[in-house]
This record gives sequence, structure tokens and C-alpha cells, in this order.
Amino acid sequence: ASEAERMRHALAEREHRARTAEANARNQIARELHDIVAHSLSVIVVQAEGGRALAERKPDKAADVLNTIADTSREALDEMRRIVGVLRDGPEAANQPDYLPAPTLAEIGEMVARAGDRFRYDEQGTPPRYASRALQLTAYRVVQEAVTNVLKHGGPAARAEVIVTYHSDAVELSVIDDGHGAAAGNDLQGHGLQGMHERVHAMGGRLVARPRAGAGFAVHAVLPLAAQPPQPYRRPVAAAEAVEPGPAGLDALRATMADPRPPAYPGNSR
Amino acid sequence: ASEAERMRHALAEREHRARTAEANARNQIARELHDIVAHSLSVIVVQAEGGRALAERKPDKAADVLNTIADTSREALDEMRRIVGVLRDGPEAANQPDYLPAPTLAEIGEMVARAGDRFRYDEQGTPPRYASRALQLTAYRVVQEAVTNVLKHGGPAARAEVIVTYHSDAVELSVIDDGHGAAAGNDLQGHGLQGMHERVHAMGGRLVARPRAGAGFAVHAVLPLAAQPPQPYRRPVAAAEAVEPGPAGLDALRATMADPRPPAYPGNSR
Amino acid sequence: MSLKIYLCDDQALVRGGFRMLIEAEDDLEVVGEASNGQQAVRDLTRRPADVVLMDIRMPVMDGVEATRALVEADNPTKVLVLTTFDLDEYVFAALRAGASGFLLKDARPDDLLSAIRDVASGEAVVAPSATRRL
Ligand SMILES: Nc1ncnc2c1ncn2[C@@H]1O[C@H](COP(=O)(O)OP(=O)(O)OP(=O)(O)O)[C@@H](O)[C@H]1O
Ligand SMILES: Nc1ncnc2c1ncn2[C@@H]1O[C@H](COP(=O)(O)OP(=O)(O)OP(=O)(O)O)[C@@H](O)[C@H]1O
Ligand SMILES: [K+]
Ligand SMILES: [Mg+2]
Ligand SMILES: [Mg+2]
Ligand SMILES: [Mg+2]
Repeated sequence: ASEAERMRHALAEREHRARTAEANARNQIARELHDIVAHSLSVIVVQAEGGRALAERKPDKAADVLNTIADTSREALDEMRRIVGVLRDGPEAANQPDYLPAPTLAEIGEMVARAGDRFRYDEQGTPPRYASRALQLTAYRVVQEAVTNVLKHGGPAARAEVIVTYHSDAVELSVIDDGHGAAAGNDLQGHGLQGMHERVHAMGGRLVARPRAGAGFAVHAVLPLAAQPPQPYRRPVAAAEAVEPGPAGLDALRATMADPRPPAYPGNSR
Repeated sequence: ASEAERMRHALAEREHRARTAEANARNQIARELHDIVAHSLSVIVVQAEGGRALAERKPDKAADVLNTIADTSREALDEMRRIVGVLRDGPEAANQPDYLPAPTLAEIGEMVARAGDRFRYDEQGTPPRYASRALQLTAYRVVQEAVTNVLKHGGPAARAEVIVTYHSDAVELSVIDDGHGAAAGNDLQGHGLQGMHERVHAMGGRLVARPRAGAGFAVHAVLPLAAQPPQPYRRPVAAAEAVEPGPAGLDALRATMADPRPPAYPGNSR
Repeated sequence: MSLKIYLCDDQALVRGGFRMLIEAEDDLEVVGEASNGQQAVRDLTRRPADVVLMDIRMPVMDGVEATRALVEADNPTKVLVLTTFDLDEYVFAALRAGASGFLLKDARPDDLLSAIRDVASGEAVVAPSATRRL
């Protein structure tokens, strides 16, 4: 009975780990889906409505708006295809090389620009020489969801400033708008801020997202940079040594492992 | 060795069934995404490209196309949110008809009372102003299953105490009985504890469920309140201060619990 | 004389989008549309077009069956399958049933228009992303 007991524990433990991984994967998919597709669709709604008003006065501008819409939805479709592939084939499928690369820090500015001219983008400091894929994706998604929320909840006149600041040991993100803020409705059904928190915490970072005292809403995140990139040329131990000790380091390491893509050089030094 | 063998088979079989169910759920989500959201995105691309071609000759038609696109993307956004909700809350939430809201934290006490007078219910701390639907459902189901188990396995004389403790950053659940405990039979066919584990882990929480040293059985769960969305009225506590429980776990949580809270947000006591 | 194009898709908005795009071309014209395969087969066996843009998933008769019927008809119409996901197993079934090619619905207009012309002139067309997998 004692051996059976041990066996039961071992197997239960294994099963438990497998199922936790599944649940995590599901949540990860939910986050990706939410952030990518919901963002694109929000941009499309805003573009279509803004474009209609504009087209009445300047008919030749309609083509530009329709172009932006087509590009935005094509990109979202590509992302969708990736996610559906992962859902169908299981998370292992994400290792297949023909999936799209995850968005990077360098692409945040462009994404903000596409959201329309009510957004101003600014960058301060020098981009890090190395930032993990997971960190870059997290930063991109945080800004993306914050921008989406401005479009959704800030009201049609809301303007926002997006600032990415590169410190030596962290990336700081701030999205501040002057819209409805605390007066915006909340149906308590949203998953955007929840996903933001999960992503940032998984990276050992900090996040504040709340209405501002005067008006509008502010999202502020700090994502610590790992000390060094994992070294591909050295023995495998080097990768582990490169990660800071402590819980933050472990979280970061875990997040990196959760990222299905292999660490890429030199693409991430952009 | 033969008993261990049987046990291993039983557990492998159970694991297999669980994984098949999970895969089915994933496939269902993939199908929905495919059928609904991807199709909407296709429609948007096709309309945008067609509209652009048409607008070159008939500029006044652009407004109609942009209207169609806005409607289509709004609908798709609603669908998206539904699907993300299902991913977050688990497939079971999908079976909940919309008019039948998922049980909330506020309903746990009643449910325990309905189980009979062998159960004592107690609540400590102040209910959170915001708790996601998923968290509330999870808490309810964990207590529900624990109570059911007391009735099933604790024996006719078992008495139990159910305590829900609201910390500033987590909800703690404990169901402790004085029944058969380790002496209760286990046919290894049950899914109750397994489901509990899944739910709690999907929420980033922790669960211990096992016979107590002396007698009886104890279930103990901690569910972190990850995201605290902004509320219509002001509050001095920053969302980011609501950190997830660290590795120290319960003790760390207890240390943070003296925080006085404003009354529960009416929205989450639906 | 312009190429005769027929549209078969259960989503009216998709047909409408393709129609706008095609009608803007001097050498192409839309000669009819249907919301399911059966209706397309009925129309096209009577009066064939040069190319039909064929959806896969439709009520009553799906795109695979319709393709088979159109390709085997006395007066065959060439079939260009347009779909949302290229991994769809039905796409391969449609190709086996005799479709001249397939593209994603969000293909760029230039690619879609030249695919239509290529298919009309007897060439086979396959979405680039799928060629790798085939
Ligand atoms: N920029 C903002 N301005 C005003 N209110 C905001 C802003 N961002 C978020 N909020 C408030 O926070 C709530 C929660 O945001 P969250 O992103 O979690 O959900 P959502 O946007 O409503 O839905 P989802 O992101 O799941 O589509 C919103 O409903 C809104 O009340
Ligand atoms: N309160 C309790 N007292 C004694 N034993 C318990 C108690 N709760 C659970 N157990 C033991 O744990 C086992 C597994 O519980 P679990 O809830 O997973 O399955 P179950 O209750 O047997 O079946 P199911 O919940 O699927 O109807 C039980 O069979 C029992 O042996
Ligand atoms: K024409
Ligand atoms: Mg949001
Ligand atoms: Mg049970
Ligand atoms: Mg269809």
C-alpha cells in the first residue's frame, strides 16, 4: 500500500503539472487573442467611423482609410491563423518555424501611429542591446491594450501620449490620456487589464492602471531587463547564470521558457 | 506491485480522459474563432479592398462601405469578448446561459447554509471592490465541491467550518471538517479535487486539499486578486499595490491583511 | 470581350466586396452570384462563366461538391477557391475535386485579380503559404 501511495502521489503530481500547464496555455491564448484581435477590431471601428466623417468632406481620403483598415485586418488574420494553429495542434506547434515572429519593442511606435492621430508617441533613452522576446512582447501588448482602451473608453475626443523610456535596467511604459477616465462605464466583463497585470507580473515587473486624479486614465509599467542575454556560444550553463537570482529572475526565466520561440539573434537588438 | 499497477492504469486512464476533454475544448474554441472572428476579418478585408476600388470611380460610395465595416467589426468584437471569456472562465462558463449569471462570492454563504446545520459559515475582512467573474465562480465552485465532499466522505456526524477571508490582494477559502478524513474510501474515480486544482491554478492561485493529521479533512485555497480595474468612484490604493502573493504564500498574505477597505462594489455582488 | 466571373459565397458582404473589386476592372465582369453551391451549379451548368470564385463552407451544398459538379459538367466553369484558412482540409478536397487553385480571402487585390486571369487562361494557382505545405 505504501508503494501504491507513493505511486499515486507521483502520478497525481505529474497529472497536476500537466494540467496546470494546460490551464496556463489556455490563459496565454486568451490573452494573445484578446490583445491582438480586439485591438485590431477597435482600430478598425475607429478608422471606419472617423473615415466616414472625413470622406464626406474629402472623398479622396477614403482610399487611405480603407487601406489602413485592410492592412490592420490582414495582420489580425495572420495572428488569428497562428493562434488557431496553436489551438488545433497544441502548444508544441508554435515551435514550427513558419509562425510569425512576435512583435518587438521597435514596432511599438508604428502600432501607436496606426491607432490614429489622436496618439502621440515618444521614445526616451537608448534601446537595450538585449531584451528577451518575452519582455518585448509584453511591452508591446501592454501598450497595445492601453491604446485599445483609450479608443474604447476614453471617448471620441480623447488624446493620448505614449512614452517608452529605456533605462539601463528596465523599460518603462506610459500611456496617458485626457478622456473620460473615472467617468467611463465598466461592465466588469473586461479581460484587458487582467491580462496586462498577468503579463507584467510574469516578467517580474510592476503596473499601475487607473483613472487620473483630474481626468483621463493612466497606464504605467516598468519591466526589468535581465542582466545579459543567454549566450548561445557557451556551454548551456551560461544561460542560467545570465539570469538574475531572486524571484523576479525566476519569473523572467519562466516567462522566457513559456515563449515558444527560440531566442533570436541579432533580430532582437533592434 | 500489482496494486500499484492497477493504480497506475487508473490514473493514466483518468489523465487521458482529462486531456481529451481539454483538447476538445481547445478545438471547439478554434472552430468558433475560425467560424466567427476570422470570417468577420475576411469580410472586412474584402469590403475594404472592394470599397477602395469602387471609391476611385464613385467616391460617394465609400461612406456605405465604411459603415458596413464599422458594423461588422463591432459585432466581431462582441464575439471576441465572449470567446475570451470562455477561455478565461473555462468551458463550463460557456454552458451557463447568459440570463443565468455565474455564482458570485456573495452567494457562497447561502450555498453553505443550504448544505445543512452541520456547516458553519464565517466571513472575515471586507469583500473586494472588484473581483473578476472567473475568480468569483472559482471561489464558489471550490467551496461547493469541498462541502459536497464533506457530505459524501466525511460520514453522517461530520461537522465543518467554512471560512472565507478577504485579504487586500487575495481571497482565502478554507473548509475544515472533523469527519472520516484519511479513513474515507477513495475509488479513484472522482474528479472533484482535480477540478478544484484546475480552477485554482487557472486563476494563479494555490490549493491544498488533504486529510488532517488528527481527523477530518481540510481544503484550503488562496486566489489572488490580480487585476483591480478602476472604479467609478475614487480610491487611494493603486492597483499595482495589490501584488500577487509571493512565494512565502499564506503567511505573507496574512501579514498584509489589516488594510481597511471601502464597502464592496455593488457591481460584483450580482 | 471581358472575362465572365461568378461569385459563390454564403456571406453577402464577401460577394459584395469581390464584386466592387472586380467591377472596377475593364476586362472583368460579374455575371451572377449565389449563396450556396447548389444554386451556383444550377446557374452555371445552364450558362457557364469563365471563372467562379468559390467559398468552401456554405449551406445546402458546400464548395467541394459544387466544384466537382462544375468541373465535370459538359460546359465546365473553372473554379478558384477562396477561403479564410489555408490549412482547411476542405481546401485540399476542393483541389482534388478539380479546382484550378485557391487563395486566401484576404489576398491582396493585385494577387487576386491576376489569379482570376491566370485561372481563366488555364493555369493553376495556389496560395504561396500553402505551396510549402503541399
Ligand atoms: N483609457 C481608459 N479610460 C477610461 N476607462 C478605462 C480606460 N482603460 C480602462 N478603463 C476602464 O477599465 C475597465 C476595464 O478595462 P479592461 O481593458 O480590463 O476591459 P474592457 O476594455 O472593458 O474589455 P476588454 O479589454 O476585455 O475588451 C474598462 O471597462 C473601463 O471602465
Ligand atoms: N471531506 C472529505 N473527507 C474525507 N475524504 C475526502 C473528503 N474530500 C475528499 N476526500 C477524499 O478524496 C477523494 C477524491 O475526492 P473527489 O472530490 O476528487 O472525488 P469524489 O468526491 O470521490 O467524486 P466526485 O467529486 O467526482 O463526485 C474522495 O474519494 C475521498 O476519498
Ligand atoms: K468591369
Ligand atoms: Mg480593454
Ligand atoms: Mg467530490
Ligand atoms: Mg462560407
